[in-house]
Amino acid sequence: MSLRTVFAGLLCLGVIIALGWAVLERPMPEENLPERVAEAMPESGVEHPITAVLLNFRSYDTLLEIAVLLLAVVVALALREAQPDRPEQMGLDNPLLRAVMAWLLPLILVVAGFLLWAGSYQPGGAFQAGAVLAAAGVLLRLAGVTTAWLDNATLMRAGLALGLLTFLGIGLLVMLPGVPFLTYPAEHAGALILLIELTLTLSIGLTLISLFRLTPPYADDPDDARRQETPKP
Amino acid sequence: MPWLDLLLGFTLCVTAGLALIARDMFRAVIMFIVFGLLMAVAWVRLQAPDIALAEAAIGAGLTGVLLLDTLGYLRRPFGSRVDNPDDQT
Amino acid sequence: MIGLWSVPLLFALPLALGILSLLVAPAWRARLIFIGLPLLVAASLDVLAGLATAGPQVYRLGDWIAPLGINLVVDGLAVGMILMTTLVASLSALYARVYLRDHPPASSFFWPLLWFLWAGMNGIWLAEDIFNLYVGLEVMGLAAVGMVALRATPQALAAAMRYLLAALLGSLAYLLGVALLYGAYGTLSMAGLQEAATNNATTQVALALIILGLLLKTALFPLHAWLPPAHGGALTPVSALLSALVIKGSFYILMRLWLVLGPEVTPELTAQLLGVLGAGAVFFGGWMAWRQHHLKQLVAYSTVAQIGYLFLFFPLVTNTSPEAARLAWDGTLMMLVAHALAKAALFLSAGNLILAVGSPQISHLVGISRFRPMSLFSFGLAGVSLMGLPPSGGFTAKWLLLHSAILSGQWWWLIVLFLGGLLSAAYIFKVFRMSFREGPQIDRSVTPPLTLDVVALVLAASAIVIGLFAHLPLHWLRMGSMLGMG
Amino acid sequence: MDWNGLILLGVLATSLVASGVIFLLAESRLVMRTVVNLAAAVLKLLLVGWIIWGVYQAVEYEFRFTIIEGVDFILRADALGIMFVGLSSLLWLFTTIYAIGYLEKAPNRSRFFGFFSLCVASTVGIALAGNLFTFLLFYELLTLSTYPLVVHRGTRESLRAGQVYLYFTLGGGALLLFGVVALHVLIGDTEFVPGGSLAVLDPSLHPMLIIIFLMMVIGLGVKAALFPLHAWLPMAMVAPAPVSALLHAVAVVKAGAFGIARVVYDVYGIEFSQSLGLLGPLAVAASITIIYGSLRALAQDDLKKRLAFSTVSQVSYIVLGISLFGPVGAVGGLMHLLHQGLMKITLFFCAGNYAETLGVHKISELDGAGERMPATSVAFTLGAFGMIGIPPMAGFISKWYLGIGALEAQMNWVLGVLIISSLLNAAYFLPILYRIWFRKRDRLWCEGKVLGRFETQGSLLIPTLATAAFALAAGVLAGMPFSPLYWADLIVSREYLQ
Amino acid sequence: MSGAISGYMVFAWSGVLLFGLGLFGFIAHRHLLRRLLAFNIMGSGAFLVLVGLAQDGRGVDPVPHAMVITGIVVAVASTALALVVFRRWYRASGRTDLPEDT
Repeated sequence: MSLRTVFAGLLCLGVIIALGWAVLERPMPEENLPERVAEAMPESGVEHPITAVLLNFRSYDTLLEIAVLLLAVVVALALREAQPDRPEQMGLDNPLLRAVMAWLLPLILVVAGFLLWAGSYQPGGAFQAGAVLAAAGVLLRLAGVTTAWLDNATLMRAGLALGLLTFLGIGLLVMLPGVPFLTYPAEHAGALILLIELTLTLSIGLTLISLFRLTPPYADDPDDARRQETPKP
Repeated sequence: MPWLDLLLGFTLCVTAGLALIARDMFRAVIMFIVFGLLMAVAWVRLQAPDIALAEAAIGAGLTGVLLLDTLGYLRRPFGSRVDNPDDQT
Repeated sequence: MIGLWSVPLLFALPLALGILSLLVAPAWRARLIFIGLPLLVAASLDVLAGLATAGPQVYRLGDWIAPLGINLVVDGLAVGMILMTTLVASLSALYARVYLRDHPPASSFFWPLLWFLWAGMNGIWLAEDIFNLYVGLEVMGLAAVGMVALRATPQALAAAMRYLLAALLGSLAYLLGVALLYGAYGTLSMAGLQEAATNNATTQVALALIILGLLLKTALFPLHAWLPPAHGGALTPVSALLSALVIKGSFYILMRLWLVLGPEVTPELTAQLLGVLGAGAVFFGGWMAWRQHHLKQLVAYSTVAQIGYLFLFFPLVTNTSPEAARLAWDGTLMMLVAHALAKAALFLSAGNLILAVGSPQISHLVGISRFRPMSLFSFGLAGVSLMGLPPSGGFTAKWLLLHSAILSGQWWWLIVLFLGGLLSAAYIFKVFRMSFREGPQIDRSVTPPLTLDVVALVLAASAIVIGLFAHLPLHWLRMGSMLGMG
Repeated sequence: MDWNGLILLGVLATSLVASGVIFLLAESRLVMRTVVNLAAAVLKLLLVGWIIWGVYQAVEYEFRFTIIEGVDFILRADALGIMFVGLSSLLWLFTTIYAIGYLEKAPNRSRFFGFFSLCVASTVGIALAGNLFTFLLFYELLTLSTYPLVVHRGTRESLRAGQVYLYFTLGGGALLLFGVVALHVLIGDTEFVPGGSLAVLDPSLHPMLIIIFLMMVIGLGVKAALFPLHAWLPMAMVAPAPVSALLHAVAVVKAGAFGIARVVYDVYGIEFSQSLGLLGPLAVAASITIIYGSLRALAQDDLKKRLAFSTVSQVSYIVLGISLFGPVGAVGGLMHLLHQGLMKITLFFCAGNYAETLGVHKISELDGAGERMPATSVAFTLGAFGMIGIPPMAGFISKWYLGIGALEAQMNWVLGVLIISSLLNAAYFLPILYRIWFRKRDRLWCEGKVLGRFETQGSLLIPTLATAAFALAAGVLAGMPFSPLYWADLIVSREYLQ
Repeated sequence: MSGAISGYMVFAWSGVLLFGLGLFGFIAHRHLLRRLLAFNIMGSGAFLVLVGLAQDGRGVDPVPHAMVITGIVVAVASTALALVVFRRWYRASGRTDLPEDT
């Protein structure tokens, strides 16, 4: 047992005790936020309260959250450019997997679409749909399917940007009548949210795929990792 | 008493503990993925199916895949050097 | 509504530019500042004008009332921080445009990161919602980590990793505190919390978690270990941004929450403890700075030390007279702004000196005063403010803090301010001694582009000038402040 | 904003702007730099002359603006302040001329003259400061701007001296800051008003006021080189001669003494200080320094070091005069501020001339210098006579007034101090004069500078003679209007009649 | 406090334990992947506390649900970023932990 472990143990114990105390002594809130959400639902443009919170009441959080996702991609891109990878030789190249993929892929896309559309009245939404899209991308990579459009940096980046740009654009556009940022007019709220979700799904999916693809594929010998000129997009 | 929830909570803690103390890194990641899936069940019990979906897809699925992929990266031969053994603390 | 467009522009514009800079060719990334900077400056000034004419405002995003929706608070404090950010970040951006020309193309990713960082910071300054603050902290924190990693050298990667771990741990602790507060009071809005929060175990534990998380992010001694490698090892404009602005983000949240929860909830013991940690930071950071051989590490440790002064805020506002509290408020904010300007100037001029001699070692600066007087002059002006010597923002801040300490009868903080000033003089003059020494007469000096020197000088000069013209800025900063003063 | 306020800013700006311009000038722009330097010095002198005339006619000059709530930046020309301004700007002109000659072909001149002007700006600011805050501002600025001058040569020794200088002055500055803040807490913005403003405070605060006084006097005593805070001054003599001359004979040490005068007269008030029992200890401290400095001076062989210890001793005459309760002593002390400045700068110029022309730094090497450099030696002799206090030199008048003042204040022992110190002054100056005039030259001088028409370069000789003439005139013409005596009288009459 | 513990509260308590366990792992381990695992477990703990505590005695509350979804996405982004930096660090240094780590 190192000193560090002992310290960690004591800290952990202390935190658990303190938290336990806090949970035990917790006062009941007087504010009833769920009620407020329920009251405001008719104006939100969607029927599913969580989607309403995520994309209407607290859509600003979501906006920043997409920025966090993009940030991870930016760092990955930056580091790849700073330490170029060797030409990629990825995938298992298994014919069976390829065959399965050919069937699986459309199915996954359908599921993603359903999740997205369902989000407005039942569980589901952009994040879940985006994650499913990403799963498809990961499978493609594992199957070694070369997808030209996934390697086309310009297109890829445009796809990454689309969601946040649309979100921002709509948020600013709705201000024209003189209302604050992100105030969707009640009659168009549903459509606008769907549009945002659609683009977000695509962007989130692409973001997650990029995060997976942008990590270095090989553990090179550092002495060998000489700077290679990568063709600029 | 909500026995089912208690059991689930207990299992969650055990899997988390296993993920943290597993000697083998691979096993740790697998335990983590199991933990993520159990979390999804917990979210269902908390009547939060949206989170359950997100947790399964992103928390367990994507994070797990990323971790596994990185693990594979570590296991590939590292030039002429010997791979760092996982240090155990 | 005042600031209808300018308030959201403050974060929407940097976000948009961050994305756009990913889409354009690398060579064009830097040029986006010519669109971004004027607009952001205009938006900041518009917000200031709104504050000056109409007083503090609440901006309702989506036109929802908090706690259902997210509100932004446009009070003096927020506007002050926004203006500070605009000034420092704009100048750092101008510096970076020239500085990064000679760096590998990968460093052009500095630009998207800069914009995201900017958006995150403006988001934090404006936030009124404690969960929104969490997301803002993440935007700012991850962008900052990315910037540290940009160099991609092993040292930079290790520093970035260490920074990332600290930032993640800090934000999780904060998030858990938020979870407890929401569980206890059912609201995320600061205004709601101010009304509802009472003194009980849950609040105290939540407060402790939030404090610990934010201390880790602010790098208060003894949780500072991640800061020197991250700030000292990054690209020069990155160091300036991180030291001048980013660490202030978490401090700002702490300051706001402390005042929101109010004297009923915030324990005096914790306040004193925070002050003691601040004192520890002043001494330890100053001592370590003095011991450094590497110029930028010295400046980074100076940040560790200067953070300590900010934490004197807590003992000086908790259960003290309104007058002492007002002086502490003024002094802390003055210190914050003056440090932002001076530290950015110090890092940038240190970068210029390093460019000139081609070495980061302080011992290689022998005789540099002959070749690069202007870089050294900026370094000196910024140093004056850090030492708290007049006339400078640092001095005015110190004056106010001293005043507050005497008035509240907490004379022990005087010793901190006294010794802290002498320690900072010791490390600043360490650099000067070297630069005045007449060494071997070899002209090794490279002349860096003029822009670099000018930007550093402007920042340093503003650190001085802010001390002389502090009246109006402090007046604005007090507007709508939560100390209940006019 | 009236013009009378702006003119004060103008006086500050002449040297501030000059400093900025000089920093930006390239090292090689010799002519331009000289022009800027001299023009600024002359302009400043003209402005100061204008103000002196105005102050004489009781015109109010004031400039103020608010820095933070409750703290104003105030410049104000009163009789005391303008006296110090007059001295500094007059001597700045001469020293600038001297420095231009002295530093010919030396490296880093841009830096030197930039900081030099900044020093003068700070000194003027100290003199014109209308409250303690403004005073403190310029007092610290003076520390900062003199450091580069002390370490100017960049040798190990000068860097060491610079470090000691910083330790002392920054520590002292911090103490002063505490004192000032504490006063500020007690009574708000402490403007300088004749008669002081603290007498109204509750008697229970008196112990506190005594502690504050102590802190401030220690803080100011560092620059005034009061024993035992004087150690930096002899070390700082490694700086080039003009620096020693202006800064360490005039600006820096006088800033300390001037500050003590301000605190005693215009913050505490002379009568209130007396009633708190602060003046006696101050007089003792000054007396100890006077004797100690003279004794140490005796032991020095290095000419500049001897002058430095002489400064330690002589500056305390000013402090002594301030601490003598009664108008005559005050006149003596304030007058000495001018007298000592004129005399000491002459002596330092002479020391610089010997060093530059003959390469002589030690007193033991000065044998026969009078023959080789008669004009310089005459100036030196005048200065030395003044220091000893031989009538009708300026020093005599100071000491005379101090003596009468001591009797008036019933501190007869001070008379003894004056006599002993005069004897000591004679003991360390007369041997030098003897060597200069009556010993035969016994060695070869390494002739440092090419000869001009005179015994040395004109730019070195003229300022020396000019200041010597001023020093002589101050004594001989003491009865005329606008002489130091006259002006000190004016100050004291305004100070004591409140 | 009611005598019987609700199902929601069970998860809040589990969250407390998970946060503590995760914290232990985060500090005790040196291997960066393990620390990231621990970070994710801590995060899950915090989310459970958030939702469990908010719903205990008051029923389903969509706001914390949305917050947790946001939190999960932020966590995955942070993990991914950390992995990118980690891989580069590993490639450059051959180490799986940070230097000078005590």
